[in-house]
Amino acid sequence: MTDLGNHVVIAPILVPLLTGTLLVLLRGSATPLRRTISMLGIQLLLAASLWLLLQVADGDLLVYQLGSWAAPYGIVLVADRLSAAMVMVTSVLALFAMMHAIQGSDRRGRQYHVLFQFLLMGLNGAFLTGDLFNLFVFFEILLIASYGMLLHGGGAARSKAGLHYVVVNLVGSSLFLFAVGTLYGVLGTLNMADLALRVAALPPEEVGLVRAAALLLFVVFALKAALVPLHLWLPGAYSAAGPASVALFAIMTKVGGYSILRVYSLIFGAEAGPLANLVEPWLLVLGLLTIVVGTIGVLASRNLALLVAHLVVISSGSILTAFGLGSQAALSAGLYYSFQSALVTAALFMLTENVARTRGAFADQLRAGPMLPAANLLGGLFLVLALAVAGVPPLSGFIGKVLIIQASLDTPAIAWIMAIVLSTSLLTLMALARAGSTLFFKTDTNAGAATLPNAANLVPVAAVAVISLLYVVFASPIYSYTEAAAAQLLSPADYIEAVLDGETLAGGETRLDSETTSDGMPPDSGGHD
Amino acid sequence: MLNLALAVGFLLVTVAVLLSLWRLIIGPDQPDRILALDTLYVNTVALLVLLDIKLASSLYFEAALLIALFGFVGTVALAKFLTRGDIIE
Amino acid sequence: MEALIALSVGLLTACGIYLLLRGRTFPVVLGITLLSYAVNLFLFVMGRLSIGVPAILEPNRADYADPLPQALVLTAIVIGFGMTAFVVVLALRARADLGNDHVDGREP
Amino acid sequence: MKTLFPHPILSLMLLGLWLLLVNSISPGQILLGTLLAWLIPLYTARFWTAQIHIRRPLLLLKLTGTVLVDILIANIAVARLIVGPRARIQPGFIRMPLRVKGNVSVSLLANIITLTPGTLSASLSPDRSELIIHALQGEDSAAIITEIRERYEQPLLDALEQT
Amino acid sequence: MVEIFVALLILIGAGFTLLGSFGLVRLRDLYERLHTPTKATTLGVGSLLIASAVFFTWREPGVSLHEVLVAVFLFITAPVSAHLIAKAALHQRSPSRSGLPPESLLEKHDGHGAKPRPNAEAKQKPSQTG
Amino acid sequence: MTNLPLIVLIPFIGAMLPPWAVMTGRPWSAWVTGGVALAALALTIVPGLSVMQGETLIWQQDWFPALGLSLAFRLDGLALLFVLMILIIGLLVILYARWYLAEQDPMGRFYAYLLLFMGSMLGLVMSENLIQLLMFWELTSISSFLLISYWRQRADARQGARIALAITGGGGLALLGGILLLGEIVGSYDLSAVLAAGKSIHADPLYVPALVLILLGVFTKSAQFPFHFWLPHAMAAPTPVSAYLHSATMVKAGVFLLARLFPALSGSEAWTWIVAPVGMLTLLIGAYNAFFKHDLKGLLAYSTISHLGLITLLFGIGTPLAAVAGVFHIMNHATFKASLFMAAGIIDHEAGTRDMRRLAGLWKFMPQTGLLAMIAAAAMAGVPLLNGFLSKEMFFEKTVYMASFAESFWLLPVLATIAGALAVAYSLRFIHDVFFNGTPTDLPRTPHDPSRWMLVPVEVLVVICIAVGILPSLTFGPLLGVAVGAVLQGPAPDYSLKVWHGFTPALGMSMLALAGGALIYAIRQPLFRWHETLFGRIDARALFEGFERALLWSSRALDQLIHRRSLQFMLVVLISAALVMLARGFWGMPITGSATLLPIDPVSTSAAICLAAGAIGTVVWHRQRWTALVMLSVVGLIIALAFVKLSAPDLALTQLSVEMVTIVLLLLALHFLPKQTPRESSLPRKLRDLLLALLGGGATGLLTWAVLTRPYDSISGWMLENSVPGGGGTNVVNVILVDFRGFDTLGEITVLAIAAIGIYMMLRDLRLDVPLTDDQGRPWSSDVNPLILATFSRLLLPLALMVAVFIFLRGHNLPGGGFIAGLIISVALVMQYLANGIAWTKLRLSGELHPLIGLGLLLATATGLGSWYFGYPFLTSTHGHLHLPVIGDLELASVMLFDLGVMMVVIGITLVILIRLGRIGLVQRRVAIDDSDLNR
Repeated sequence: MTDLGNHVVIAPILVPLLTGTLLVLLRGSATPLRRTISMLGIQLLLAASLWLLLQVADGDLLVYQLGSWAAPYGIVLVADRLSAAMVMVTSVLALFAMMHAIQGSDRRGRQYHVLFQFLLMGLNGAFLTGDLFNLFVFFEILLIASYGMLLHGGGAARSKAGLHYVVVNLVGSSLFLFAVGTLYGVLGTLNMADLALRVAALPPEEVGLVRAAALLLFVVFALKAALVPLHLWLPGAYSAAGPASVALFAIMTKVGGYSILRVYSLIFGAEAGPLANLVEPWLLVLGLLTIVVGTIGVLASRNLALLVAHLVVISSGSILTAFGLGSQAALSAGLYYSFQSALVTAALFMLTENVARTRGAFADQLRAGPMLPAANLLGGLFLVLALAVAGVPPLSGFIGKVLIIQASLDTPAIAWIMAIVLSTSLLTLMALARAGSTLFFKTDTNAGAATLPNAANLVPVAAVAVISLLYVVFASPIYSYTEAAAAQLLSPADYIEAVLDGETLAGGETRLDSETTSDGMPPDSGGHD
Repeated sequence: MLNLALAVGFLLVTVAVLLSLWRLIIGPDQPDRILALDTLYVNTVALLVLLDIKLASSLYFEAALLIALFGFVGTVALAKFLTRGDIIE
Repeated sequence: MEALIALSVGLLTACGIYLLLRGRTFPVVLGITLLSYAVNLFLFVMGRLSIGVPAILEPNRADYADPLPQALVLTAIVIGFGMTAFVVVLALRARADLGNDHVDGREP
Repeated sequence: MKTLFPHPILSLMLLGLWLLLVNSISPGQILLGTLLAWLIPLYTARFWTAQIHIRRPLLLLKLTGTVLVDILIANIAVARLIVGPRARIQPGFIRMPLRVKGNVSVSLLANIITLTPGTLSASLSPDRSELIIHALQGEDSAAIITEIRERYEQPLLDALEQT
Repeated sequence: MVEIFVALLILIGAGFTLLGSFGLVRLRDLYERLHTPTKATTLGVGSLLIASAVFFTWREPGVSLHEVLVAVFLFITAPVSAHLIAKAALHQRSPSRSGLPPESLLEKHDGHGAKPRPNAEAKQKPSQTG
Repeated sequence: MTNLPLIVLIPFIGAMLPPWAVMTGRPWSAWVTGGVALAALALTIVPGLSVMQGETLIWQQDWFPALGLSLAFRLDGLALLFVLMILIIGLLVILYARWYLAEQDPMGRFYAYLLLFMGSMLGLVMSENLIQLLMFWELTSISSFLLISYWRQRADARQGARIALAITGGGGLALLGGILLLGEIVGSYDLSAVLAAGKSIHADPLYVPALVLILLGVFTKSAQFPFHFWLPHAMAAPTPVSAYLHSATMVKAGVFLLARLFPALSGSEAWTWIVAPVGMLTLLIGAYNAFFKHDLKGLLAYSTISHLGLITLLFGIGTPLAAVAGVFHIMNHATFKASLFMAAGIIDHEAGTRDMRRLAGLWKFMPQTGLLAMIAAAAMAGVPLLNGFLSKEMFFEKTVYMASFAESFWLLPVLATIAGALAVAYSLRFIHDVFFNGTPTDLPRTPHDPSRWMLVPVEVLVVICIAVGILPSLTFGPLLGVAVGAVLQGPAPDYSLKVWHGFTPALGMSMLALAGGALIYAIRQPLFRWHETLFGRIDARALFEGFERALLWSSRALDQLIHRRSLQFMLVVLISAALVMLARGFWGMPITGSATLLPIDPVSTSAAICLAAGAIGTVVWHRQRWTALVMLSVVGLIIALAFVKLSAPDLALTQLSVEMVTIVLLLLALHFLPKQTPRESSLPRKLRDLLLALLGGGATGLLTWAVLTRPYDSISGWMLENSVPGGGGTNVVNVILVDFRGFDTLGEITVLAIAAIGIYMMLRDLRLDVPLTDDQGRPWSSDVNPLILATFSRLLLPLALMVAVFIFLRGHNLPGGGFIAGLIISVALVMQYLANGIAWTKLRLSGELHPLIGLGLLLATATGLGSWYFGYPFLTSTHGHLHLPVIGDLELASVMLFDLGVMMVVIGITLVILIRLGRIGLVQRRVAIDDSDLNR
């Protein structure tokens, strides 16, 4: 662990932190400088993420003991295949979002770059941490940064949506603390691996409490993941936020999904005795319901941003449905789906802004507007992304959906999953076709003239379109990665072993030592007066 | 001896706390409430001092100091709000 | 004592929730604050109750309160403060942008 | 010298304060305290706009003593008023023209009035010429004003203001 | 001996503290009530602090005087608090049994004040700050 | 062999060319497109020849084994048949479109779409892997969407395209489901495996669902009843597109699949009872409607539906011979229908209308077209010596054959004959109404025969019709043979392609149909009126639109119900969800545990009373906001006391400081908000909230109780043990904060920094009304900064700073630390602002506060990074004792620097937030008055 190369685990957190701090210090500096710094930070992050991904790709679990304190006493960062992949997706998304933002939308408010970097820090931290309370801290970092980014640009709609988003999430954070507190109060530890061990050896009279805490935690994660009925905050918030911000938000629901996956496979996974596979039945039902409700929203949307926001809800539902199935194939399918849907929805948000900008006063409203001089380009990109998101071949969403259905084939839920996934795909496709033909084909002769889109602005969108296609071409290697990641998730013993039996470090203690030392302490170390 | 005095002291201060609370609740005016709150703060300082003596530990001294400081700042802020509205201007 | 604490946590939560469900920003902020008090108290007592044994190491003492929840609560208080400050200012912003202080931006 | 040690008295007070706080007079703490007693006034110098010139320190000390004793008396008096029949309280507002002018002395006087028997400085007139005092037994306002003048204002005037 | 002294100080302190709060409840108008906490409570806490100082000086090696700090602090701030509360009460025209001093004594009404002009101006142009 | 993927790939790659070529000149895009199609055709020759020898060529490349998806192409008889149809008719269409498209139509885009479509069709018919097949299947839906909506400014084109996409795309999704089930049954998506597994498929319980789903795909694509209505609306496409899509390609994809999976799926009762009736119904309904359409293309569209019904029926019958007839009719229909569409296009192009009520007597103007159309229409009607006759004859034969099985099947030949008669009738109408039937009256243009080249494609097709009609076995015969072999996956049954079979019942039916058709056409006028009164108002498009509207309406209604933009609703849902989960977790479990409890003392009880009073007071007075705030601060105070009592001095200090800052913050905010809350909650609403609040409170209270009454064991014992040796401090809480869990603290100050930045952002150009009076209507006091306060506050500053330093330095060993120290400094400075005003204070405060945030964050992070230099992980601490003469033992720890960073951030943030907030009013007042008094 003394090898400096291992610092790569913390790099995805530190790089944005330092970049953000630098930007805070350079308050009032010129926009080009800020953009350059921000972009450099992201490129560095991308490099670090890639390095991290390569390091864990062969199945190694990297454990980074902060302050050299061994788990479960200190905080550890753990990089496994899943977290490295999430970090990677975040970095890629960040690159695109930043490419988009520096075309001008970052100037609509100040502090965009600072908030952006801190949001990245929060996201990566949430993906990497191996400590439940530290997860809370990173949740808060990413939330508060997202509050700021949501409000970036200002305006009444954003203020209102922001207020809802913030208050709902504040309550969510309170619930998180209630849950973490209960877990600590019963199990006496915060490290997730250690929690897993203690849950597995839970005396029966404590089961109720831990179950209550676990389910409460599920509410928190479900809120972040926008699982019905806790998704209500999302459409308003995402449609009100400027695309420069919301492009990065596309990954935020994934944090909820990630946390569900992490916590309920590691702590309440198959080996958790009476608490095994605690949330899977909920996930399956609610996930499917989420897809349905999201589709209703998609059909009912009157503007493109709202429509795309509901698409995010649908994709979240799809992912969680897959996670709810619980098998390796299903988890793998869910992950496969999740990575691409983050990119595609982000690109759709970016495209939405471009469309809105060219249409002038008509913005992204779904009604006939001025003739678009670049209808072919914009419409073409929209078509590709719409197909990808609706799950129509040959784009990435299709493979994702097929994988999810395939994973459900030998489960009793197959009929429901197939019916809902397929029919909502159709309805989504219809809604997108309507939206697309209204936006790009239908013209209102009285609507005045539209402006040409900025081509540079479309580069990230086009890049995602290409990636979506490549995602299909290279489906096999990607899937074998997600499959391996799923396998890793389903054998939490490796994770636990890696975290708790780490090498002895200077200043740190191995678990064995510490147990002998803590034996000297009375179990209830708090004295009574 | 000391313990008895402490017990009585706690009792008296506790009653004082409750009386201040009563004034805080019944008001009737806003300045009354500030006054009651201020007194409550000072009462808690008393409580902390007693606790310090009882536990024979001076670990709570800073808390008393801060309560005294913040009780004052709070009173100032609340009172200024009533007279000026804008407390930092 | 445990019962007293449990009652207090419950009461704070109840008051917090009731205020959270009001229609104006200021009571909602008050509700958030009350709720965070409840949470902090709750999280703190998860290390169990102990009187007169702060976790300051002293030579002749073996009993200490559980320091870990205290550290967690400290973090939670600070984060809660940041969040409260944010939401307060956001309430002002919303008032300026929406013209009233209703949480949904419209007078009912 | 002035810029390096803007407020020697303050510095001294701060050093004392530091030693009080740390409950120790080890050389290390004295050194640290001195350092702080030097640095903090340096930083806060600009907040101290009005220079206090203590002309007669002894008089000020005597005043402090008077006030402390009066505080004790004040409390016993107030105690009797509180516990006794409420009819004995005949409150009233008194306008007391001020002779002290400086910010510090006016403030000090106002505080002293509040701490001492039966009186409370309620407001300062906008032109700072009058203090409005609330007295628990305010029937004889002239007597109260005279007493305040003699016991507190005059020593303050002598100690702090040029006359 | 020291113990008795400390005990006595504790009793006096607690007694005065109670007295302050008792006055708060018993007295009839705000201006009267203002007197008790500023005096009784401050003194009460003061003697408790002295009790503490004595106690710790007695019990532990070295002199414990930092309690004095709190006491000094309270003695400085209590009158200021009372003054500000009284100001607020006068501003609000809280009723007094003995009648209130005229408002002209309390507020500045010449053109230099911050109050009247913006008031008048803003009333004429309500949209100014909208 | 390796040519197979190339055949598919070429059109896709070629699709990029036309938009480029069109820049060189419009015709170039056509030639390039034609070249692409020709290239693909050329590539087909070599493998085609081996297929004609009876071989099945398969090219396979692993792609995504986990999904069962491989890149696999197959060329067998059936595929070859379709490839040839797609490419040859495609070529003709390309040629035709070159003259058909108007000047203003963007030709490059047209050909690009066409090539995309062509490639998708080729991929579809050549797929060996079923999932790959499905991908191409959906691609045809999408590319046809683009083709149909080619004239995008036309509402009917957009609508038609969307209907087509919805139906065929939806069918594709059903097909996907079916294929996945099929794959599950067989264990492979390879066509070879699936075709070989016929028997086991039938035995599987999933067979019926799989069949139904696959047939849904087939029926939607092939426009079978009741999904047929998309097809007529797809006629809004340019005619070449119609000619291509509805003769040889798009709609044939459905029947192709029927043929492709014939060995795997057919032969069951379910198959027959679903496919045959649907085919029969479609046949009749299509033929019926075709007769009554006044639009030329509409007539052709419905006739297409009808013919597809016929083919479907043939496959539904399920015998090998019926399959032969089906395949044969696929070929024949493609030729005559393509030519008819092209002819209709020419008529439309030249005469300016397609309405048969306006067209008449065109024979005089365009005899060449007329002749060609007449032959093609005759083929469609099933006139002998033309190809249509042959396959229709085979069809009649099969119906008679079926009727011999069971009594009830007598209906089959009867219905077939009726359908035949209707086909004759509409064919007749097509010819007679357009070319004869008097003279044209009000045509938009004077028609004449089109340019030579536009007729060539039609001529080619008509020649084929005749050639096949006369010499079937020499023309289509060999191809049909291999195709049938591929369909049946075995030897073809004995069939004969002869024009003359003798006097068979089928011949009789043909004659009957011809005669009946003529009769129907003769009495067409009364029939039109009768149809008008009966079905005139039934419009599939209106139905679809109605469905779409209903969908939209209901989804909007549901959306309004679910996605209420109400915070209260969201919170009610969230809190209820949490309660449900808690209840679920607790259910049936003991609440109270076995730990020993602490006694209750009077001081704690009265503190609890204060807490309760404060909390309830906050609720009760929440309308009087200022009062509520005072009540809230009581709660904060009591919480701090509780921390003191329960051995947490650090927490108490923090709680107190934060509480103070929060109160100041709330006061600052309250200034700009209404001081009272209006009464606006209804009683039921209040009761609901109360219930929820009580439940929530009860739940957390119970949770607390449940945990507190249980004994536990935690990791903190280790922390107490290691605090001094490992962390170098006796204040374990502080050691945890800055060392053991320093990362949390770093995160925490980051949160603060972000909050400050966000707040800073929000406060920029924030304009708020500054209240000019207090809530009781009194003007504000003129005494901005009371003198006495100002004097003493200045005195407090150095004292507070001293205390802060004290608290900071001892933090590691005794209660205190950077955070609390920072807040004390902040409060002391805030006090200056409170007492002296912003302008006065700012003037005297050296340095900006804002950079403190960044610097503090940087310092904390850099301290953490410092350990990298020594080869330790982030935030590894070190500590040691420094022995200095005189001064004595000085303890230094790296975490002090970290804590200093924390302190700087805290100061920066608190002041930035509060002062910024305070300045709103200042800025506002500056707007109102320019008064130097503020700087006093």
